[in-house]
Amino acid sequence: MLEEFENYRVAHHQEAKDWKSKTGGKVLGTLCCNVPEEIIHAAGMLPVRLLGEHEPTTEADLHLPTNLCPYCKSWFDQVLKGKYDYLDGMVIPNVCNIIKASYGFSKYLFKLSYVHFVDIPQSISPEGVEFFAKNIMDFKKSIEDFSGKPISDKALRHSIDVYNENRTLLDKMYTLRKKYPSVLSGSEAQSVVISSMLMPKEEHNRLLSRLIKDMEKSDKALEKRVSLFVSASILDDTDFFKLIEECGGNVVTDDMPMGSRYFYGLVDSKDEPLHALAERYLTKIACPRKMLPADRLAFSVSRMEGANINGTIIHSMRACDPHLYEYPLLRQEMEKQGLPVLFFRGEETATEREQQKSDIEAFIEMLQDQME
Amino acid sequence: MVQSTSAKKSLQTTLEVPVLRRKYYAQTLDDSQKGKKVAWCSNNIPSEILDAMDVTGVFLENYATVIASKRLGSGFCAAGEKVGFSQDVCGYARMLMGYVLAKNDAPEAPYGGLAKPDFLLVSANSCDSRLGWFSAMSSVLNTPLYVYDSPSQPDGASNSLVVAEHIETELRNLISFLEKQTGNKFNPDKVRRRMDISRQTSEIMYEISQLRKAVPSPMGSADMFTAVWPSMYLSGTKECEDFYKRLRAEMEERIARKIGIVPEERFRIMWSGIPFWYDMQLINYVENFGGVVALESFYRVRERRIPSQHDDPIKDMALTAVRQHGYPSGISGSIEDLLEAVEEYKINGVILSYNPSCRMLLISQTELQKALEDRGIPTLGLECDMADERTYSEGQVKTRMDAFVERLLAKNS
Amino acid sequence: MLTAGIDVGSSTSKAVILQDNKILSYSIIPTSAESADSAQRAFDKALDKTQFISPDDIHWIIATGYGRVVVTFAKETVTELSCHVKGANWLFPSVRTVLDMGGQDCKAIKCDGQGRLLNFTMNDKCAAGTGRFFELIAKVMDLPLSDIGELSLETDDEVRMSSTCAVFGKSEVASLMRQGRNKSDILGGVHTAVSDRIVTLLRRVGITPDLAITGGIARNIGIVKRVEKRVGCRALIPEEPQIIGALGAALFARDRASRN
Amino acid sequence: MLVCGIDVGSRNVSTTILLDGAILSNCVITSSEEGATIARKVVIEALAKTEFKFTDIECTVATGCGRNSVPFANRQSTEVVCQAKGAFHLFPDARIVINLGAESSRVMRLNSEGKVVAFTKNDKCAAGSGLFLETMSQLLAIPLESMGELSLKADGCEEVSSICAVFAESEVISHIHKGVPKQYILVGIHKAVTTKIMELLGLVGVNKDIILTGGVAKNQAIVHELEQKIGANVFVAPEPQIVGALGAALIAQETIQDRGMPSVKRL
Repeated sequence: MLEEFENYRVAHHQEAKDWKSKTGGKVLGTLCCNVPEEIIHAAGMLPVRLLGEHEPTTEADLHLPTNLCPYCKSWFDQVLKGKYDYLDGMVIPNVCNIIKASYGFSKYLFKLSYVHFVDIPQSISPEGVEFFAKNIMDFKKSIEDFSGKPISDKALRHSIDVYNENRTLLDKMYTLRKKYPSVLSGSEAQSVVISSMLMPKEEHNRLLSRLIKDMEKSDKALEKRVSLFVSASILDDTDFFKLIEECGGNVVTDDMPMGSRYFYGLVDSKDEPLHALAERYLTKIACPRKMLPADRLAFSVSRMEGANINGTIIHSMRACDPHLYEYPLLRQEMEKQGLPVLFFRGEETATEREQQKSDIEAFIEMLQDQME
Repeated sequence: MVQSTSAKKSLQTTLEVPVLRRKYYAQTLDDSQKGKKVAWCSNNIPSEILDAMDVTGVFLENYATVIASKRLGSGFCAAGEKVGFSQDVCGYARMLMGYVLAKNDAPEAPYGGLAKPDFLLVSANSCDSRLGWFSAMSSVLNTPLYVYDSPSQPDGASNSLVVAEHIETELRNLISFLEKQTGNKFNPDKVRRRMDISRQTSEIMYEISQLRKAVPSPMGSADMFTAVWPSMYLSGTKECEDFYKRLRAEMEERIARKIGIVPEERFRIMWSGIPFWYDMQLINYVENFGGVVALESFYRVRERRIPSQHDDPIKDMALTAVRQHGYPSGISGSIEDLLEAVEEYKINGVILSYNPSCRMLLISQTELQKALEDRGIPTLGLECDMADERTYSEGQVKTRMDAFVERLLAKNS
Repeated sequence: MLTAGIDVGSSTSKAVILQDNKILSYSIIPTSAESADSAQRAFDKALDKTQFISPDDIHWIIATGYGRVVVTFAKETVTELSCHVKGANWLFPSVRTVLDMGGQDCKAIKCDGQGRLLNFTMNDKCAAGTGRFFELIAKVMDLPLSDIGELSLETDDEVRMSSTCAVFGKSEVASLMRQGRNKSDILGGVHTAVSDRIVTLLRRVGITPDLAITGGIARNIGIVKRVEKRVGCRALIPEEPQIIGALGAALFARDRASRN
Repeated sequence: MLVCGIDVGSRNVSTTILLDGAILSNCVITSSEEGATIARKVVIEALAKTEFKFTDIECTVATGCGRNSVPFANRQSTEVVCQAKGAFHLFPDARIVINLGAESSRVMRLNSEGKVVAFTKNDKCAAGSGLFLETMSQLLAIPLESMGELSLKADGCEEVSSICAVFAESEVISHIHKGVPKQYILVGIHKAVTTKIMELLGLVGVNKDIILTGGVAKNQAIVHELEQKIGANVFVAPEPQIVGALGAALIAQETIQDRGMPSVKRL
């Protein structure tokens, strides 16, 4: 069951190519969880999230300076090397300085027939929602021009339903594993979430419903491992969570763009679709670029409810501005909650895991020692 | 102890700026004592509105450059890093967080420190870091924060009418926020008066920009990095306008009499990015070889301000904001812009600062450098933080500068 | 006409004595903490080797390298970047790109047919991929510096280095040793990591053949082979790669002297 | 009951043998040999001074970055826990333990029972580690052991501001060129290192009752600078290099007491 998600995640380049040849549809690359994917879905295209690959970059270094977000450099490198040649276009949201700038770079350096920029307001307010709704309308128009077909209201409402179903299911999976961590490990859950960003949603919903049924039936044995909360900027594969598991811990819930931030909060299906999308994508995604620290911290605490957490690991990608400013505050807040904190500044290299391992081991040993 | 780090200036008018600046900071402290509300602001918060609301604005990025130029940056940065602000984050932000959090272990703050803020105002239009920085600061100080959202979008990605509308709304919200905080009523006439002066000043700034094309250079970056200060922080005042009138006059005189920065101008350099505030004499360094840093990527005024179109000054302000935010517009726009400047200002070589803590500017530098080299324009990349002098190695930087000059001279010979 | 070039680098000081178009003698000595003194000693040693030339016979002296400003007996200074291409291009007139790795920096330099500096890039603010890095590694592995390049090629199971810091790289190597990893495998990893950085530098400046490698690193066959493979062209290696900077300085001195 | 703790660090391997809870013997060896070989060697050397032999040891716990390479260890424990345990044993009032090793610096905060509640470690750059001091010692041609003392005698300071350890070298060289007295530079070096340590302390929270362990703790200038910056006394463990091994030995003893039998695997 789980292998189906995992296999898809690992072979995502090939899977996307297969989807294309099977359906004749277009594949659009997206970044971060702020792109209203329903628009792409409603136009019959497949949105796929760009992932880093933890290999040394070579081509990107000729165009970008050294001290930049390694995740961005990695997908950039892959595009330049042709690994993303199957993309018909990209949709780039305004989520940080680097991704915003990558819009210009994508138009300048990549051979893509379609690149669209979705601006996102920096303050969560009714005015922000109004502005964002207008941007989404522009986005919809632009997709319609690209595909040559209008997106009907019905199609959009249907896509919203499909996405809401996926969100509901993922949320259910999280609730179950928070309560009974032994039924699904952190890395397994992450594999499911990441594959949702790559797979056609209907297919993902089908597999996920089955997984949840299995989870409900499975043996809810008491978890003996140290339970951790992870707050991260970008963790685009499951290696880090696996490392934690190797060291005797388990991630039972998280706050990260490639985790719970992807599916948290539904789109109001009764509302006018564009406004409803704006409302959900602006106000429900707890991204530090637009949400103030107090609200972010409240969100993190709410994510931990119902889980018996022993400690927190904060993982920020190197040079990731939104998260690095927040880290000292988040650390303080977690410690106030009685949760010890371990912090990493990630490099997105395959080899850094070795160094991280010794810290994670120490952290888990420390938590076990406290629990005794 | 602290040796002078400021650049050697060539123009008399520029020398007025340190006096103006000192006066301004003394004024903010005085205002605060008298009970005027103090706002700590990021750049891009319109001072015309602050003035109309009788609010004293203190601009933190500017204060950061003051700290850095006194070589106190590393001390305050260390205080910020101590609570966990990574060396990756903006040098200005780390310093000011350090200033806020430091107890007795930080250096003495310049100008007797800053007036205590009643609230914070941030505009993060072109730089997300500001939002992270100000919201962290607002948490630490437990002070209200208003986020003025004024989007800037790359390369025609935007619907400028929609953006202007949004900015207008945001400006009105800013005003209501200030009304609530201060209890003062907004006075549109006051804003209009200041905007008129601002507009006239920017006309003069535009002319100054044009005058800088003259050979030999009538004013280099050593002066401009200082001379730009009034336009950023005294915008819309008579004092500011008069300053630039005097500056323009001095430049015109220098042009008429063919007085350059160096006796015999051999080559002209452009500085791309933020300078290294703790060693501004680096800008003068090329003068030893008959060169002059004649232009910087930042403060070239590309066009006149659009004339007043509405009775409502806020509408005008929003429209101006959309126009201004158009620069630089994505990578291809930046390249065009740079090449155009090189041409117009007869630039022989470009120094690009690779500022590791300012990703917003950093990200384009490699591609800009490549584009310049592809067109045969010599470049030099220097990787140093703008504020944190710990990233600076004088010997290394000077060797690279020397080699760059050798290259330029070999090319011209 | 007799001219001299003095190159005061961070780890070695070099002197070259040139008679018109011929190298008369040269010297290489370690740079001590007192580098003015090192410059003098390098110069003296080169003079001694000629057996008949006294300092007064030298028409023009140019100093280069990291410590160039402390060479009080030099008439003027030129940066090592200009000197390296000058020297390399004189030795191999076909050279258009020079890779030089010194103690604390690594540079990729481009020149024209006359050996004039056209463009250059240098390593970022990090010492990984410098000569110093290799010294540290050789020391921790208890191997002569001259052996590590050769050894690095005798591996088919390279380790992957994770540290980007020269000093930490050293301790990473120490811990790999303690884990009992084969020395060649470790060295293979180290050399590959450094070669990757070098190739990026070269590609940033643009590689125009022919390529010459100068500085101590040119003696490291492990780096030379890997760089050649990655950039796809053969590298020209001077017989005495460490004196190219000093040679270039002496050539500049000759040019200046004949002009005056 | 005879138990053994071994700390296989990046530079030194140290051991502590406890006999019925009291320290019987210690030994520290500097070597780059393989962990397995050197671990046995250090224990045998420590035992040579006593009447016991290798096989008398009932339980061995290994710590340090090479802890997994000790084949005869009954279990492993991380440096964080062992350093804290060792320090708490020596100073029952300890609340902050600063461990300054060759390649990494750690700061641990303990609760009143001696359990670690928070810890942090230096980042991926070498400034602020023992390696940095070592590099500087070579550069200035001043033995590592006398750096602290010389620095304390200085009546001036020359800042060393570079963040990168290797580039700090060139900064130091240029100070030397300018004729700055070496002891002034030493003061600057020590200030630079302690500034880094203070950053770590800032994250964990500075308390009183601070214990210093690890080889660098022998450097009096570091201790002095730290006391100046913290504004409180800092206590140095009597033999700072064996604190980790002592902690490991204490865990070995607890293991036997708790379970009656040494357990083979951790977790």
